[in-house]
Amino acid sequence: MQPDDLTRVLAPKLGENLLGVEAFEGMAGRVRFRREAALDLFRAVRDDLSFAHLSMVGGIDWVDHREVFYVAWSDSARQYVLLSTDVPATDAHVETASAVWPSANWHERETWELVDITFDHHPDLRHLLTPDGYAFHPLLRSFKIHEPEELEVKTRHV
Amino acid sequence: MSEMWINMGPQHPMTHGLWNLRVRIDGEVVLDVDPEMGYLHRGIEKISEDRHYNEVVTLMDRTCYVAGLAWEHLYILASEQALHITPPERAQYIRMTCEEFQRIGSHIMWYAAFVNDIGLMTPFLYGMRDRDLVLDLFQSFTGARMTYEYMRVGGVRNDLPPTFTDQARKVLDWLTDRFREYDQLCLGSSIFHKRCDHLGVLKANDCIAHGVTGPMLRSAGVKRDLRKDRPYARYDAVDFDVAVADGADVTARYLVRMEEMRQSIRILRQTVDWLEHHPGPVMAEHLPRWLGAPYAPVGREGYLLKRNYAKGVGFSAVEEPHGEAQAYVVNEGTEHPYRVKFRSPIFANLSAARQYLVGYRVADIPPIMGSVDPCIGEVDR
Amino acid sequence: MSQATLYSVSYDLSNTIASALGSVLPSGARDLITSSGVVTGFAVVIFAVIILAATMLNTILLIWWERKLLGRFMDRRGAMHVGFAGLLQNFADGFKLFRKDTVKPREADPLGFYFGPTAYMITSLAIFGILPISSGWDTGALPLTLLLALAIFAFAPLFIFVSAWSSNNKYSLMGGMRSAAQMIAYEVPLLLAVVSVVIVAGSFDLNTIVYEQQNYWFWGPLILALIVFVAAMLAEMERIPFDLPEAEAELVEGWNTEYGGMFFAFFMFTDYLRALVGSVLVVLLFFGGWTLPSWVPSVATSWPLAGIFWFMVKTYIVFGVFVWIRASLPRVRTDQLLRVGWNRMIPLGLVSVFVAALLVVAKCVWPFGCLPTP
Amino acid sequence: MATEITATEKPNQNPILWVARPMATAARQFAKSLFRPSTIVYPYERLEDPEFREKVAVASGKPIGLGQVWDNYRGVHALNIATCISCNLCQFSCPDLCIEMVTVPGGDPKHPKKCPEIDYGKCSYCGFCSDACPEGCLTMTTRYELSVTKRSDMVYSPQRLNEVFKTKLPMNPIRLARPANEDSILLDVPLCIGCNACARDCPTQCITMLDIPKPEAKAGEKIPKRIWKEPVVNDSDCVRCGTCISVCPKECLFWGTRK
Repeated sequence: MQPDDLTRVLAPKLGENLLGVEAFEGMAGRVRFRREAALDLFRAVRDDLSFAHLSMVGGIDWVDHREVFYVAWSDSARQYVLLSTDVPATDAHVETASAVWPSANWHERETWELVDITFDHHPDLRHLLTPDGYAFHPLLRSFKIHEPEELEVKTRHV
Repeated sequence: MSEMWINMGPQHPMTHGLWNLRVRIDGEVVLDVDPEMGYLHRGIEKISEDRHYNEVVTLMDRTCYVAGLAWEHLYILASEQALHITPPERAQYIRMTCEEFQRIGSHIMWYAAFVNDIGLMTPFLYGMRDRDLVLDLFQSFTGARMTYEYMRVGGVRNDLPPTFTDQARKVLDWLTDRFREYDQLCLGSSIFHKRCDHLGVLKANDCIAHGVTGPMLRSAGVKRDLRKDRPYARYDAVDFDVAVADGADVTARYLVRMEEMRQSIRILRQTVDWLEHHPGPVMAEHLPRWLGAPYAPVGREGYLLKRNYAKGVGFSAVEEPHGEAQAYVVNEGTEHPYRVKFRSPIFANLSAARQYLVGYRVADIPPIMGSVDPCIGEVDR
Repeated sequence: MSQATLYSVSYDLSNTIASALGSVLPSGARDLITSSGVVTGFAVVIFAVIILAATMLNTILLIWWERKLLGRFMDRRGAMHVGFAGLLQNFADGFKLFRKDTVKPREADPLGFYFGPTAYMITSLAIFGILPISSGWDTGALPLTLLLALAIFAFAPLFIFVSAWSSNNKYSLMGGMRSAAQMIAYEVPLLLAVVSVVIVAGSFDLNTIVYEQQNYWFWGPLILALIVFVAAMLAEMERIPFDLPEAEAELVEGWNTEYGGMFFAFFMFTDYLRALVGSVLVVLLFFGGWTLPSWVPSVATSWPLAGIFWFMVKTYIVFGVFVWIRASLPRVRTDQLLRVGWNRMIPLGLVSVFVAALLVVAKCVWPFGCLPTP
Repeated sequence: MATEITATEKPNQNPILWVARPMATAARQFAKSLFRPSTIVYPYERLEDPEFREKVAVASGKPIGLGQVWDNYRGVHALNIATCISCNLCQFSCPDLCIEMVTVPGGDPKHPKKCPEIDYGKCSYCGFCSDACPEGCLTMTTRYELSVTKRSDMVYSPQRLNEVFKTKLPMNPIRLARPANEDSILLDVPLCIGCNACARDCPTQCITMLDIPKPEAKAGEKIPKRIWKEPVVNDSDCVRCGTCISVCPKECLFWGTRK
């Protein structure tokens, strides 16, 4: 399956919410979409493109915005596809995929607590890896494990 | 007895690690389960952001401590894609050899722990005895028994010692005999069948819906193996079969794992032959300078002039002993990865716990969870 | 007195001590000490102490034997550092447990928590006052020794349940329930197997049962009863494959989860004590007790205490088979265990009773021979 | 759709043989291990002892210990203080920050000699430090017994590491080749003031200060006030430790490709 095939199926369903399909080495392609169309895209990808198996949901903190990416696998095409959407850092939320793929449940819980991206209508958005009530989101770039001066090697021969 | 919640874990013989399975029971029947994770969360993804590309390898051994080399392979494949590096062919074969031996080691470890869960202590020690041989092999070329730190971006740290091929063949012969013994102890015993047949059934549709992969998925009759479907390294050049069973129960998972070990031996005989006859470099020639082969000139910020190397995103998926592991590495042109995200197969397999535990008995939980082969290090990362 | 018995030895010892003491004491006290009542009472105490010491030593030796055997079954060595071949390892372990504190959970019921393990051990120890280990080495000819031994043996679930209930732990509670269910379920087949032996031997007295085996041991014709008895004994002893009450994989440690220190040692010790009782009963009921087949040259049996020696050898071999079973079989599940107990073992036990009745009627069975004529 | 799995053992449905096969297997193993169990009586028998390895391998029939299992084991480090050049590369390459450079006697009073002190409480035995050591003076040995009663004993001073070196334990023989395309130290000429700091602190003495001609003052142009010397790095001797870069007061040295 090539990026063109993805575009052909997804473009009519999503319209302008599909921001583009790029080639990605080792995958069917990388689909960029607007978060408003998340559920439509998930359904289209699962039902029309037969990517029945959601493998991974993750988030990246790009400081000015955040990115949510999904990796899904199709048994018939024997390929992965990467779906990604950008959400603003101030209002980081996206529709949950767990209604479409139940496997998204824990991945989204993890993404929520580590990268601070809220998944709307998630059935069970609780802390998974960090303790309940943990106030930080460790995978944000603003969360430092070392202070920079600790990280630097001590100066020698002063 | 009325309904009650009991905590199986975080310190419980069944857990094989640190996690808590909260179980609601009525008498001995399981009504509901709620896995609680996070007791072993070490923030490996976060620490990786502060480390040099090669230094992340030391963390990979600690994600899954029984399948360290498979995780190193996973991370290295993603990093190489993100950094646009191609390793030499010999390095790829060495990595395959590592991964398959690691699969055998991990499955033996699983066998040992799983059979111990159903009350049979003997195979535990047989398994440990035989896994030691695999560890001896690893020690002979990586220098460590569990935390190998062997693979590097662009290849592997050092070449195999000259005696490796002979010794590997001896180990493979020994293991082939031992696997027969394992089967006699388990499949030959009707108590084993009484304990494991029709237990923890998770059908193919549920597996796919809940993201379950690996031996659990293959035991449900789905013939999916990334080594066949999406060959990485040089898995396209070796000949093997995918082990599939149709029971979808604990016995089927046992059968799949045992067969996988036999297939691993088949692969290993081919790769060992190849390695014997094809000497060559084990590191890529043209690496970004700061990766500087295993020898890293300067690893810390402050001494490295910021330079813009080609950015890239790497994604790799590896058929780890427990299932499909995936890594997503974002390279922003610095010496540290910008973001590393791992997908642990057991993470997904455990998230479906409710599907395969509810309705069975308390005494069935250890064999079922044992057949999932939880390795909490990689779930919590 | 032609043959030394345990009581005669105790009495002689008591008499010697009393006269030795009396020789240095003033006459009033001498009369008191050498009076027959005191000497007899003292003899009983010595008798009990000897039995207790022998039982404890044997149990500890039995643990050692299991550790070594299990080690070899598992391709390892077992205990080997403390003492010769690790013989003193269990003493070291016992000493360690003795020094450790027993932590009582705050909500636990102290009475049951401490009373349970203690009573469990004491009742099990009491069985050894009854079991004969060689001709003359017993408490004397009680007519119903076997029945009494089994009755005391059947006490255990009560105390297990008491300790499980009072430790206020869910796992303990489940272990206690399982233990009670399992022991009650296997009490019936156990007794059926015993009944078939009793039918053939015609007596509840263990001495008589052994005497009745002089022509052939009962395990041959009563193989069904032996199988039922061994299986039921495994369940009663809570050993793998029937160690569900302890099932460390799911119930942590079952009914002794909350115990530590000496009370845990009581439990562990008593488990092996019961294993010893089981092995001894198997030997007494099915393997001719302290006797050897008549074709064995008399050299093997003529020396003093040969009966005890052969009895112990048999006991340890029988226990070795239990260890062998433990080394090769996984644990079954509760419902399966109970199903096997009620659905398989009880019918088998009934069949074996029938077989025993036939045996009594037939008197002589090829190739075993005839029952001794009274 | 499924590949047939060839189960070597068919489920045993005969109730009489319920337990026979596993018991037979266990008995076979019992008979085997009566002569030579697979365990090793550790403090007395050691796998790193090659004679013992062969004895076990022959006695138990197991293919253990044959070949060079222990040759490149990564255990406690051995440090040869005499050849250490205080380049700090081990410290840089340590992912766990467990190496600290401490002063050892024997250096020049102005520039004390610094050798690694390793905190084994943090060390992960990854071997990056011994890989990075350009002189081969920090290696890893087969020693793996580290139990101590005090946490401070986990810290091995250079002298203590030197003691390990003197025991002549087998040491990791693997020397990694230096990459062909390493970076070099380059000089940003206009910034240099010729202060000699880099040449003074260079652990390998591969920097020489060469005289450069003092330019003639032109009209209206001020000659910068500096020493008229310039560092020249000998790339073949350079170990790429970056000491010169860190001590340069004007930040005029940097990594780069020499044209």
